[in-house]
Amino acid sequence: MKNVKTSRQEIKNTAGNAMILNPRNYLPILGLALALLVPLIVTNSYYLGLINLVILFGAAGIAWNIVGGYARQVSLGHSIFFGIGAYTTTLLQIKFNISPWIGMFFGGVFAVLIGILMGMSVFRMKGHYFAVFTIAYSYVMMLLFQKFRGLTGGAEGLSVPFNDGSLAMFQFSSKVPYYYIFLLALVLIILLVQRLGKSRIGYYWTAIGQDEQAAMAIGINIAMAKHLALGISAFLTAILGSFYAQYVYFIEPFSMFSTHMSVEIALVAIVGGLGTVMGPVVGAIVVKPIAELTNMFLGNVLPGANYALYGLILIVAIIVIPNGLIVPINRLYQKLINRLERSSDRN
Amino acid sequence: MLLTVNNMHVSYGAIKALQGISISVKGGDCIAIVGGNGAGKTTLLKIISGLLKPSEGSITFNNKNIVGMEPYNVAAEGIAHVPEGRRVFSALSVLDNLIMGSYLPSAKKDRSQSLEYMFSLFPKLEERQHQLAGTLSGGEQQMLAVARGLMLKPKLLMLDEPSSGLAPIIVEQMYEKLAEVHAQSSMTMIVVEQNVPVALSLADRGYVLENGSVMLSGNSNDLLNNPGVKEAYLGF
Amino acid sequence: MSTPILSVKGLSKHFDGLKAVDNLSFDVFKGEILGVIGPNGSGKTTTFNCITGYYKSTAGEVLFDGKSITGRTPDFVAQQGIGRTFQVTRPFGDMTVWENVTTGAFLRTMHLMEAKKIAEQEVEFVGLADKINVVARSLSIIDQRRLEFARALATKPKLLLLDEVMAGLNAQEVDEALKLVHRVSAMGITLVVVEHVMKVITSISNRVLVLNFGAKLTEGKPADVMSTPSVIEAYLGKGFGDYVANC
Amino acid sequence: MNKKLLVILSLVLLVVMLSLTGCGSSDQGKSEDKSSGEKQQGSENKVDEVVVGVLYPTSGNLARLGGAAQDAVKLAAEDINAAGGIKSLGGAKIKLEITDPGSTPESTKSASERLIQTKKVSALTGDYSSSLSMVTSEIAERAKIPFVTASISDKLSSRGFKYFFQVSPKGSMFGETQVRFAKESLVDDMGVQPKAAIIFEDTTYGSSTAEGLKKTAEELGFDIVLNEPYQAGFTDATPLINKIKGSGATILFPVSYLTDAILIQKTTKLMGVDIITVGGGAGYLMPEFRDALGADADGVVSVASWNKDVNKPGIEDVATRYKEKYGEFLTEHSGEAYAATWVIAHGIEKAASTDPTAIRDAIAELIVEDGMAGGIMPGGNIEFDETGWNKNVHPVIIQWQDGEPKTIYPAQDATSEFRK
Amino acid sequence: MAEIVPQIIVSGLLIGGVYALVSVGLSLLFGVVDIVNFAHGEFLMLGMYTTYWIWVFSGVDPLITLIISIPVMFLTGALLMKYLFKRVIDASPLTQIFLTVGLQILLQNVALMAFSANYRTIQVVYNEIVWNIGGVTIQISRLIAFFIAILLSIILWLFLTRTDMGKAMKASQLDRETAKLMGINTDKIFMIAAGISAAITGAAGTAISTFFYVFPTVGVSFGLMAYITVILGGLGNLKGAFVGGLLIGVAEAFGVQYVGADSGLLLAFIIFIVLLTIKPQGLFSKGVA
Repeated sequence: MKNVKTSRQEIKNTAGNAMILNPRNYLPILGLALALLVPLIVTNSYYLGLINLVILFGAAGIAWNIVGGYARQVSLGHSIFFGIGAYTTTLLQIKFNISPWIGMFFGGVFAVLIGILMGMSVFRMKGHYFAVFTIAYSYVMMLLFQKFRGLTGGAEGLSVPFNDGSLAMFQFSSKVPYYYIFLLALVLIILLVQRLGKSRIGYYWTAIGQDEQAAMAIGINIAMAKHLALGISAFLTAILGSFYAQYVYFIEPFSMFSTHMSVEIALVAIVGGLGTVMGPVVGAIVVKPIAELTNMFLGNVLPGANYALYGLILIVAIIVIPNGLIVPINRLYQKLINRLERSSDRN
Repeated sequence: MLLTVNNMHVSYGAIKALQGISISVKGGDCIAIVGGNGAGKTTLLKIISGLLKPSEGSITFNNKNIVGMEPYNVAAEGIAHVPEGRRVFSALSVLDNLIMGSYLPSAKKDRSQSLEYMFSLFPKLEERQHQLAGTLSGGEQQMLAVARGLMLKPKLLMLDEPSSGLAPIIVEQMYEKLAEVHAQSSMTMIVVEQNVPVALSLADRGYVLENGSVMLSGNSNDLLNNPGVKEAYLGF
Repeated sequence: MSTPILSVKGLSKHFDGLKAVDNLSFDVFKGEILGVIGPNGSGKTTTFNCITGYYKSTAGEVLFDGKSITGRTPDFVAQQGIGRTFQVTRPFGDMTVWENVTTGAFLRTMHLMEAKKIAEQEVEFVGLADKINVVARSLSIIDQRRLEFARALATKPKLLLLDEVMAGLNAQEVDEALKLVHRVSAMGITLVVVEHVMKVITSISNRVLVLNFGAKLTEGKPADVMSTPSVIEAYLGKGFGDYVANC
Repeated sequence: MNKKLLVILSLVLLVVMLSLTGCGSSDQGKSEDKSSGEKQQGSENKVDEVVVGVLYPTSGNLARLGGAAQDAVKLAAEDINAAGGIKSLGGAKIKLEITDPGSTPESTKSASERLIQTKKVSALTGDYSSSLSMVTSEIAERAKIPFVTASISDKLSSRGFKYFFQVSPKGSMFGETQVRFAKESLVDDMGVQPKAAIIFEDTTYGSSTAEGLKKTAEELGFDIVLNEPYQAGFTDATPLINKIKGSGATILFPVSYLTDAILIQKTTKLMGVDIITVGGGAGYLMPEFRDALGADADGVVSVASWNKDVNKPGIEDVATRYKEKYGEFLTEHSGEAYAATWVIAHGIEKAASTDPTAIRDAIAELIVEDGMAGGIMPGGNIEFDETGWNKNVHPVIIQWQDGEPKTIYPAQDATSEFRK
Repeated sequence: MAEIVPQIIVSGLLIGGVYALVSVGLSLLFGVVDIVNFAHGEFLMLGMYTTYWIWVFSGVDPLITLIISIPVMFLTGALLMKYLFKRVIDASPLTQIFLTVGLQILLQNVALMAFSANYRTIQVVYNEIVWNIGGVTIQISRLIAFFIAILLSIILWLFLTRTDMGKAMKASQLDRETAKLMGINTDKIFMIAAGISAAITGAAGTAISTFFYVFPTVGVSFGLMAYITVILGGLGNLKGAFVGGLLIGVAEAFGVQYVGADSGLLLAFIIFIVLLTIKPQGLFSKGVA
């Protein structure tokens, strides 16, 4: 889908049509402008909080997508990177009073190191093997973080020090600053992934995801490309993990390194659309609120009804839209662009 | 007619694999279907046996329309399809492979007789009946695949490239056996081959496929002497 | 035709006791077109896979441009300048023709625009220009072959291994394909062509290598090879030999 | 997409963001003031109902006790309303807004915020799991909503929060009580220095209890031969019991949830390990513990934060009605949940307002004396120190006697004798 | 400390037997149908509830409830195959994983809705009996569970190797298309395979119900063990799954004793990672392509 679009777009661009008047250019900017206004419209901080999580998981989904969507390595262990980011940042903050803004880069680097370690063993596996192996890794991580309580705080978890309204320490009592920070992160990640997608490595990832044998034949170093994918994905996921810790205030190994967390990250990418830049965003917009809505309306009816419905929706979604929501949305978007283009051509 | 395929069309996505093929096979006939790679030979067999669904066309077998039937139901109707590349169940023993050939109730009741016949036809298989099929040589595997197909006691036996990957001497043996089966039981057969001369030497009639259509058809000798066939497939 | 660009020395590949390639040695000379024929299962594709690093050979050595590439990974081999196509086409299905070939072109350039330009030329060269933005999955088999050809050419190989690229083409298409092969050869790329169709081999090869049971049966000029009795026997079968004799 | 343009735009975004964050907190402060001002105006000493948010997990791993605690809160609300509601607000009724916080910090955060932001709650109670309470308390503190919990972790009250109240004993006290009881009632009779084994589940509850255990045991001269966390929810206790057996311990302090508690108890017996066990709460006093062990449950001793027969007026009435209504006896977490709900009710009564801050101030000053409804926590009156902890509370020791958990220690709370 | 080694091995083997049976069930479904069912642990849970409720209402020995629970679970598995798994047979692993994760969430919470979160136990006399052989204590109920696991595994093995249908299952696993050409109704075979997978896993649940508890999320830890085990043994390799199950049980017991009480699983998992890093296709995979 994406690919057809880009090449067609390229043709247009070479034809000297890269103007702000081109709907391809002004529509995303319009969207971004609208996004900037969201906190003015959504004043209830619960709903804004929900939107913040949507953005955060949308971004995490994009990061996951580098490995899972482009290179097609089904990782169910991304909670490892998320957790490493969250823990590194929080521990640096608690023990050395290092600002999360700095700490998160340490988290990113640790995550990359863990990713390289994992990559050494997992990249020889495919499909189910790879998935289960990453699950095993996340359990090992969870158990290690529980075991070495002196360092990690163990199962009791860590509380992010409460620091009212400090930009330097990444703490705000309002949801609005979080919103803009998360949105900025999302935009930067979108730009990065889009750029990667149009670079050599992006082409290589997609190629590997399609056919490794053929990819090797044109000189692609599979292991290197996959490591790079996992490394970048791990780094970004860890950064988002440290945001997550700052945002949720409290982290503990059981939920941070859980398969549930990995599944949630991967799920937004799958529901949205694999190997697409905007798919995970669409996925997060759908998945996160569904979990909230089922809880809101059924959480008090009968214990379990909320999650049962959630599971059911998941099953139906996977069967009905196996290629992700982005496909029909993209189609509509294309239609919109074509219509706008036609009207501007007439002028 | 035992089998009539009429105006068969099939596409994989945008690719048209078959474009209006019609063939007919009388009971007791042996016909050869020849042509290059991608001509549509294998597709045709797969359509007959139900592995593929055609976009258009009809197949009548034994006065019954079998288009759209599941392959296992087509097998129960009496069509055995020995697929390309042997496809023996590698991790099952030779004997179990043959037993799988007689899985259907109609074949199961005569299983011991059929087994006896197979072992007399292919003594090698009896010797190796407890060996895993995957450990057989290519030729033996092909024998097993044919024997397994015969275990179904079919009315129609379809063989897809039985000579593929085999040394000439083995191909010859294989075709001798096929000729023997054909002569003894006057079993109806369709042989798909790239090895044109061998196939036509066995068959009474032949069809030459190209790009999903029948280019030529006629009795085997006429085809062998056809200059077009000679040039395209025999290398002269 | 002086220096060998590729030397295969004593190459063997065994699968669970089956000798798919057995002590095979041959040279490919710079600029030539070497045809490789042999019955199904005679080890043609296995040889390809050993040279290009897809299989680890059991024994033997492969020299490319005087440098050993024995046991190296496929991507390394490709980087050295050996391109290949597959017997069963392997396009990157969800990518367009242009993107497929661009991916190949990235082996020689880092820049997207440059890679795209190279790709565009190669796509045009193989005659797929009108389908440049079509998703590879929906191409016909023949166009997928063209695509693979273009993708391999985009890596700027010195040596190109073509595995049955003519299979399934009709007479007219074969002619077109042959022209294409000649044009590639004229560009100075050395070619090894595995084919089933005898006519193709005889009409394009400078030399022919005949394999049987994983070993070299004979090699030489096409006409000489074609008249060797052992070749007729092995490749065409005795039955066919008889048939020819009877004619 | 035009890359350059987007880069420029995101830079603009960055500037906008920074300027907004600069004044973000003050903005927020203003809106907070406004909303609470409105609320106060609206209250005017006469309202129909006061909304209390209830967060007990009813799904996932914590569902069992969460559900039971939620029932107790419902019962408390009924009792409060039946007794005339909040009299200082003209008989306003307590309205519960119940939601399931799930079992992760994230879902708890969402649920807490949902209650605060969309239901306009005046106070919050719930969670029972300390991990989840860590989250809710953070949210409540930021939103300035009083949160009354029965979670036990020491960490909870150590953060200097203003809106946090903990009615239950602290985790570290459990271990202390376990060891003291063992010393006074068991060890002194043995005549030898006991070798103690401490095993605890690797959770917040387990490790905070174990800390107290270790400290007190060392103080009282126990020889600690084994002190290890174990993975909660095991399928087989044999390896663990093997280890205990190998350590040569004569007294065992296990801190375990239900399934592990049962397996430890059963396996110890089956393997014929001769060891005195003083259980560490939670799992040891659930109805299922008795159901699973049958007659073997009798005589088992455990620490508890609360028990249904603690020597407090009115406790029997509550316990009886709970059992009638929900079919099982009132367990420790549920009893505390009941008490916590009443603390909120008394706080609202005292504040005579639905304003969260006013209620918070009232609860901070509150004393729930014996005899007042809901004053059923062991120890003296319910009153909170400056950290928000109920300073008079302490754990008790229970023993299963004839299929019922009976309080046997300390003497002031006990209603039954320890059977050796 | 060496004198407790036999005890560790025996304890590990006994629980490992149950892991093995659960793993064999998972492996069967994967082997024949090529689906990794992340809701596999929930089969165990459903089997346990079936046994529990029959026991509550009839009072018969839990082992007798197998007569009912096996067919019930078989039907459950077969219907899931027909209406759910079949839709994703040819889909990517990703789709399969998320479908079955959805199923897992659904089943757990339906159980929660239907049966509440209470922990349920079954009382049987033999749960109280232990044997002490040379210092090694063996709990009879665990021994029985172990033997049920062995027995069912043997029956399954006999079924797969000695009956036409069992061989047809193997044939469908090896080559679905060719199996169809032999007249084998692979759709039916797949339903039966899913049925057996659910039934033996449910039976594992019954076997442990005499000494374990039923609650809605009981299947999670067993399910996790099964995925690890099955990968360890080589996906779809029943023998590997069985031996892998025993191995994980023993590794866990050793981990608790010698690494730390919280490190049984840790050791098992680390062993798993190390072994698979060395041999990515699983311990018992053959080199057959």
